[in-house]
Amino acid sequence: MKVTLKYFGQLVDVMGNHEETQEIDVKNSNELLEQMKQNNPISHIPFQLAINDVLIDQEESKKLNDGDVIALLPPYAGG
Amino acid sequence: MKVTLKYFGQLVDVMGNHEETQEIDVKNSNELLEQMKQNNPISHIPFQLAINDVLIDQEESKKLNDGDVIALLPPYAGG
Amino acid sequence: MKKVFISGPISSDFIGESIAKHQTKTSIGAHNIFLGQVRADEVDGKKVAAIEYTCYEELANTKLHEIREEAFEKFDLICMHIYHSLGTIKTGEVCFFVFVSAKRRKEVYAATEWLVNQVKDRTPIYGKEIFEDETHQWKVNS
Amino acid sequence: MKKVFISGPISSDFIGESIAKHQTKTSIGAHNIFLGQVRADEVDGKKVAAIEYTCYEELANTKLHEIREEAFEKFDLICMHIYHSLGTIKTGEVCFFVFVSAKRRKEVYAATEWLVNQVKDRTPIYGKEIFEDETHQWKVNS
Repeated sequence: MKVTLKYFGQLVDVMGNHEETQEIDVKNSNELLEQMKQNNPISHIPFQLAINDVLIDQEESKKLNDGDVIALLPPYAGG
Repeated sequence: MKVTLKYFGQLVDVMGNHEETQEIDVKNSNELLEQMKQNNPISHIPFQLAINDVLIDQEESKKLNDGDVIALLPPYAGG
Repeated sequence: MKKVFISGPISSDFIGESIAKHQTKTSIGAHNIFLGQVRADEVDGKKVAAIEYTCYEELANTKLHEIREEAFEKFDLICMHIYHSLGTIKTGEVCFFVFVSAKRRKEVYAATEWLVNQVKDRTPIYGKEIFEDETHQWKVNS
Repeated sequence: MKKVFISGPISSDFIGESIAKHQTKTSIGAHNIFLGQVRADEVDGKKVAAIEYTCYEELANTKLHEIREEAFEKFDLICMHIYHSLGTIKTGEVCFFVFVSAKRRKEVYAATEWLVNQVKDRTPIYGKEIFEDETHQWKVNS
């Protein structure tokens, strides 16, 4: 299925862009997280996922659907 | 001896003015305090004394001199 | 001796300008500001219209100087300003302005609270609460 | 949903005007304001010249709404405002403005500190510290 990945903070530098559409072959958020931590140059950066603007708890694994917008969020640094 | 008495807060209302010069017949601040609490309409109002702009501790008794400026200070209400 | 007492209300422009003056101090990371505003309290069906502030200025300045020195010892501050109104301040107007600046935010909250309490407890300032019908009562700090 | 994000620095005029707007609310007796100012920190001999703030605005607004609701439950407040800059904020400029108002002063200090911490911890905002030589590093909150 096709999803949109949005990058924030340091991940923008590492991934080289803010947003990209990507074909993925996983069923849920945990599988996606697993795959990203292995295949990407981002394995050393801690981050959380949000799917369609909703933050995903580290313990839960959410089913992914075609067209989902998935945000990768490193630790916040506001203020 | 002659001293200047300065009134603040509620004491201005009770004494009818801000400041007055008065002949007093006491030696120190404790005697003055004693006399004021008895003779004046201010016996029900708590106040501290300052002599020549210096606050007098309740426990100490300060010698009074001719020309002293004595301030009568009810509890503060700033802010 | 820094000037603390201001005749009349403390305007929002004055507060804005005080903030602007700190923008050249680039070691500051956090400001904390306390503002006291005159409240339209109701007492026995009568509404406060204004507070008339007076003070024993010589002693007040001595005490405020002591408070400043102690604050700089107690807290890791870069800047500190205290302003208090004298004269008649109408409800809704600001009569008390405490402004604290530090490198990091951690220290500023406690410093502001401490300063506000010290000024209230140790500075000979008096407030006459004037009601809408022009009667008055003397303000008592709780 | 209240508007929190401001493009560019938060000016002292804006802060002054926010204060002025509260002068009609005569039940307020105490305001507390926190301001975050961009600091010219030095890292390995290089000086920070600005911070470029970005955020994940949809999620940030949801989180800020939650924080507001919780604050009104936790503290006895009359008003509360939160503003945060986006874009490039130079050293000395204000990027974060938390404004809390209550009947009495007691509650405002803790409310301000709580709000500042919640916004920092729960809102997806990012800061890129840009050095004078145009290199950068990503800001990390301590």
